[in-house]
Amino acid sequence: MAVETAPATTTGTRRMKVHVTVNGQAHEVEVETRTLLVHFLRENLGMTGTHIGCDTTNCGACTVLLNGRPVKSCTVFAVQADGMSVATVEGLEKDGKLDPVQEGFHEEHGLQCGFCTPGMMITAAALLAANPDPSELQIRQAISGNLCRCTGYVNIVKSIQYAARKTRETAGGKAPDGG
Amino acid sequence: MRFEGTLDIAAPRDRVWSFLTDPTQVTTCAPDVQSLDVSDPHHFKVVVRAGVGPIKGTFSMNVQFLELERPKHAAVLARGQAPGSAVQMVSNMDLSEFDDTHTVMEWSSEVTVSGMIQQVGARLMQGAADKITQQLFACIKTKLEASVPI
Amino acid sequence: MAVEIGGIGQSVKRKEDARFIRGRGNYVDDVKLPGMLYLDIARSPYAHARIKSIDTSKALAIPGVLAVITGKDLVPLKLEWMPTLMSDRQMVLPTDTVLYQAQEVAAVVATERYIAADGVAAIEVDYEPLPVVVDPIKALQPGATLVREDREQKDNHIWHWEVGDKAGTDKAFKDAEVVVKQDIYIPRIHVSSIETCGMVASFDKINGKLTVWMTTQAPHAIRTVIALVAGHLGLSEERIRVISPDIGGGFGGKVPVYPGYVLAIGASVLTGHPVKWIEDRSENIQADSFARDYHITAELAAKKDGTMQALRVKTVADHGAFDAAANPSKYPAGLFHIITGSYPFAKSFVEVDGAYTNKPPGGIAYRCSFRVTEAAFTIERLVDVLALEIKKDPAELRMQNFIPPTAFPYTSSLGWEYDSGDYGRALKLAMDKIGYAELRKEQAAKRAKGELMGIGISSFTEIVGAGPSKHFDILGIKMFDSCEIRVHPTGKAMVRLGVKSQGQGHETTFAQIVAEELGLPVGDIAVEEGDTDTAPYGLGTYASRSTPVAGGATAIAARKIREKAKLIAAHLLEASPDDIEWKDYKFQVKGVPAKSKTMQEVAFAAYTNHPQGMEAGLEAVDYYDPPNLTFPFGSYICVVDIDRGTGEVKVRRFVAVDDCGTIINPMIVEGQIHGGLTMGLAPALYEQINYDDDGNIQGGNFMDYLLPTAMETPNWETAKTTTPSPHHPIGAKGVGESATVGAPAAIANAVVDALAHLGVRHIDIPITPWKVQKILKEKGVAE
Amino acid sequence: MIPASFDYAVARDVGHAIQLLGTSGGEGKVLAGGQSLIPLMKFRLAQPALLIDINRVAGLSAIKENGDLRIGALVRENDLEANPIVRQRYPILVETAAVIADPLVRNLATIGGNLAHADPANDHPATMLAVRASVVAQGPKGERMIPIDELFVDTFTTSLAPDEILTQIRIPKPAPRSGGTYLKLERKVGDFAIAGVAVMIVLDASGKVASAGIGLTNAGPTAIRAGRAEDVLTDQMPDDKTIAEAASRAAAAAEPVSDLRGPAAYKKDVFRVLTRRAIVKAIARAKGGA
Repeated sequence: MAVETAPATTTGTRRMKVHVTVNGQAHEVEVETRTLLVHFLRENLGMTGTHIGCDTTNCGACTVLLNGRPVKSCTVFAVQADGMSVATVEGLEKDGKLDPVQEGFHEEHGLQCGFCTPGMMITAAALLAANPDPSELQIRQAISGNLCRCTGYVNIVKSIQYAARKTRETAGGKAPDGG
Repeated sequence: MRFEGTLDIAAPRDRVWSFLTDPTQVTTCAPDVQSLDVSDPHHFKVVVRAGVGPIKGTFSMNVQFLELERPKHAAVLARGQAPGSAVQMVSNMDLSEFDDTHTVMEWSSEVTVSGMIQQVGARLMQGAADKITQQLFACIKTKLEASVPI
Repeated sequence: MAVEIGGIGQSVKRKEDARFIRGRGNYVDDVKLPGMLYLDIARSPYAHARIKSIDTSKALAIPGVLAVITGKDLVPLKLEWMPTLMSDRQMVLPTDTVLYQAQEVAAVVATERYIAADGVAAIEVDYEPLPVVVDPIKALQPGATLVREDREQKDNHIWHWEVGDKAGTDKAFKDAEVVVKQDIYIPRIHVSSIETCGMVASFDKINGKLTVWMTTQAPHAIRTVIALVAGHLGLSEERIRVISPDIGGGFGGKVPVYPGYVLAIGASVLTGHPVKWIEDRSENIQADSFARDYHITAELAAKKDGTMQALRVKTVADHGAFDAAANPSKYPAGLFHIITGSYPFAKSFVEVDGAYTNKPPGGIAYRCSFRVTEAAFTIERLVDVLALEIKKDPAELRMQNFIPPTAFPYTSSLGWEYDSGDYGRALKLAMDKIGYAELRKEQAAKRAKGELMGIGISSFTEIVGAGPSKHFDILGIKMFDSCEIRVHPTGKAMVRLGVKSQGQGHETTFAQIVAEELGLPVGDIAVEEGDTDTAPYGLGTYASRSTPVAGGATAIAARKIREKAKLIAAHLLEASPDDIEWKDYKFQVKGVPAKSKTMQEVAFAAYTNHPQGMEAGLEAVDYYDPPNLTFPFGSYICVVDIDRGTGEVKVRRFVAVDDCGTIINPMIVEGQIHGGLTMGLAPALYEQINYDDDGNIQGGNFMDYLLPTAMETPNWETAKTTTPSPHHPIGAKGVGESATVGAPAAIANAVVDALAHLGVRHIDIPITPWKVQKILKEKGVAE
Repeated sequence: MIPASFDYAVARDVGHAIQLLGTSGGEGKVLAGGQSLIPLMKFRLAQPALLIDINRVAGLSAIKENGDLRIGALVRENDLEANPIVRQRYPILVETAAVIADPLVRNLATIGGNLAHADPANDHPATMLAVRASVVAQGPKGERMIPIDELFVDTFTTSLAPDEILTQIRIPKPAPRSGGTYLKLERKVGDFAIAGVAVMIVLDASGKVASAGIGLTNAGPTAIRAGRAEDVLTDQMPDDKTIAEAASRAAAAAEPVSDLRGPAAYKKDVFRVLTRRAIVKAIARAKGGA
């Protein structure tokens, strides 16, 4: 069949300049409107910490914060993020200091191959920002949109519990703010 | 997937026969025809858009008359593809004269869908294929019963 | 002292984490080269069809599409077929007929990823569908649709393989007091590592050198395969560099050679540009190597008191359209003959017939050493069937029959020599930890109230660590593995290996082995893998062979260094080498602890002050050919509750006691077991790839192929016993796959146990709610 | 998986969106949460010519209680679940939102999209049938109310005109002595329902059922109302036998198809089991229990 290149309409646009703040830094890039946010981050901005693990919005490897909320960046068009802030794994470490979530994943062996880890950590960081003292069930529910094939999740839960403890202990532990 | 039905068409059998076996006429009942290319009386290629709700595909269909027993029986094979998907439809139509102005058409269609659409849309396919098939034959009836061919 | 060193037995935190937690891992899709093009693949919607024509004109008309490659284009290059690891051949692209759904049909090369995808959508293929055979049992019947017209043999039978004493086994069955028999189907599943497969191929036309970054668990073997496939085009092995960067999970799925790899290399050679090919998840599930798909009939003969005597197993193995399992050459059914498990069968006989069907090729890739899960599941299920038959507690029946610890090394009736084991100890620990006796009481009380709970045991024995090379090869390449250690003048070491980590933590554990052997702090030891230009030749990481084989190579290479270092130490200490001993991670003059040299001091001397006549430097390489395989084992106990209304199975508790011999890093071992258990839970309750009669895949993406999330996964409880391997340099056995091998039977046994009082003997996995509910209905106990 | 090219327009307000829809010749598609649409576009099963992004339209994201409960179409599922009013008085909505897809998807997925997509596997339709909601549709000629029973025409097909947009959902305020719940059986988090049942029960002072609402997910081409099951309960003392009878009627109304989530006969029976459990739970809530 023919490539379904829809006829150009007079009301829309095929390319668009998007302004997105990623980890606090402003970017302005012209993209095709069909560009997925995850490709925008990886290909246009060269930030390859955010991964792609599926094509059906199931695995969560591509999780980023969009205006502070964890979303699957494979299921958002970059143009939708115009004017918004995005936070990715590359922004977790601040001023050379690891985020408690990063520390927790290392201390509690919450990662093996590391492929799901960025998305998993972003989800965890958002959870702790909203709920500094989650129960095990709340942690499991929160990460149920992120698939991991290596760890069996037990140590991921422990990693997030570690980060929660650490955040509570550290006065003024700053939550990720998406920018 | 097999679908079938019986239509009572208020039109003489010869007229029904010529409609069904004329690519230019019968394809007017296919959903959203983009192009038609008749290579010979028994073969034609038609590009249609079909689907359900936002799921819509452009199918490039090669159609072939397998059996033609004028004016009683016709069998048609339509086979085509959309990206990553393939669809095949074998239809049988049997016409009997009810009277000079009415024809009874018994039809059946065996539809096979393979590939992406089958994988991703399996839970929706039965309904969609049924609907598209029903619409096709309902349209044939409507057009034939119109006083002037539409 | 030991704390500083970080040697064997310590939970050293992983060195590789530093980059992964910062998003700085370097996976193949992260590789970006100047001028890089993108390749995408058009695939067949049909499971079996003749290709009448391929129209590429519309694709080529898209700006940015540079080329479309079809099978016909590969013919002049003699690249349309490639060898499989099982001495079969596989189409790179079809010239005539497609043999399974999602088979590669054409490749589009474009300037951008999105344009390549547009090109794929624009390719028009005119297919004539052919009859399809998806059931291997039907495929073996006379008159079945022929899958492989290209073969001389005009049926779907690939091979027959058998092992054991057929006549003796038949006689034992004839004379037996009790015989149980069970048909077991272990369905097709898929590893689905979260990273899919992919490659960046970069051919430098000037010097004729090909560099590829690819998701391979076996970079050296792949380099050899590339040279064998494309050597006639000038790609000779010394001009091929395979780099396996960080890998997002492998589990066996990244061992085989897929057509996409060949196409990416071909496209780079043709265009002179780097070419990237990255699979989508759907492509990964639908076309890459699957696992299992074994149709098994198993029989066990025993005395009335439960003493097991003989085992007889007949299997039909579905290998899809090409026999592309990555098995050792001599073992077309892998190590399936570990099926005698933890029990001393006097007689046994196993036969397997391989069949072609219109399904994708593959056969072993799911965190399992060559068909060991199929074997462990079958025997552990069968033991429970026997327990039900003779009305004996399944734990007691196992205890009664285990090969006793005194019997090791034990030679099984199917020819394996088990290295070491203490099966009773592991089961007892598991029973104590879970509170077995209490659970049985609870179960009885619940049954009286009509509630359904079950307790399932699996006391599996694994077989891992292939070689030894006299029995094991892949494509003729012997299954040894390698390690090279270079100790630099300042006492820091570089360790290079022929294996390749995909999450197992090699950068940490192999450094720990070297730390232990050389007394250097683990932080001073860099481990590098996956670059064929720098690492010594090895067969790679799969089948839990890294620790048993490359771990042996590492220990021995380190010991070679220590031998030389000892001579240097003697020189520095002005003593005879015979008077030097290695103690507390130092060379000491025997009986004079004050006179000692550290490895750092020796290393410096190796470059600055080595004895006259000795070569400078402190390096060693070892190619380790293990004398035998290793036999990790464990006992798992699972408790399930069943919803009488919906048939849902809920895993309430799961205790895993593993014994993998000497443990290098307990933290990493526990992590491996957690992950393995989840990949055991998955096929037991959730995952399956099925095909309809037209050969349409069912479960071809993550919407339909159900990987467990944190919500389905229980909080695994682990414990260990330690029975070192007597033949391994550090006594280690390997553990990466044990849990995946052992867990499914424990879960299935628990579900059957919950329903056993209703007369249930077996349920095929995955145990879906509707399978359970159907039984509940039939037995009249459904809500 | 890469979507086909499309034209993209950001709607300034509802009127603008309607105008864009009207001029797109049936090839325009509204983008709200996108969590169903974008995956379809990635597979190229959906290839709209024009994508009309309504995410920046103000005034569609509010939740207000004003006689009835008014939920803006753009309310994200996680916001619905977390809303204090909803948590306090509409547990059935909380339970529905909490089992849609997964938590990340729910951060973008909208309640309006869930209804307008008209996927029989979506969860809100059954709940809206149970609570007898209405939706507000806005088109070139203004607003109209569509009772929920008239919204779902077929799979992926609603009674919204091609140039109408669903802007708000209205749910009657819970009567005294009322309780509702949504029960969903899924194989794992994120999977479509094997079966889902929403039940809303109002009791009279004597403990009889004054009214009942029962909606079923994945029970046919659209979400369906189990009307005969409702009838069985209405004006009756909800004893075990009556509840069992209602559950059987609900199962009889369900016409699920056999697929990877189970054979049709199994699913029908699960509708019976879940309906019974949901009625029991809803009644307990109506009586003031949890």
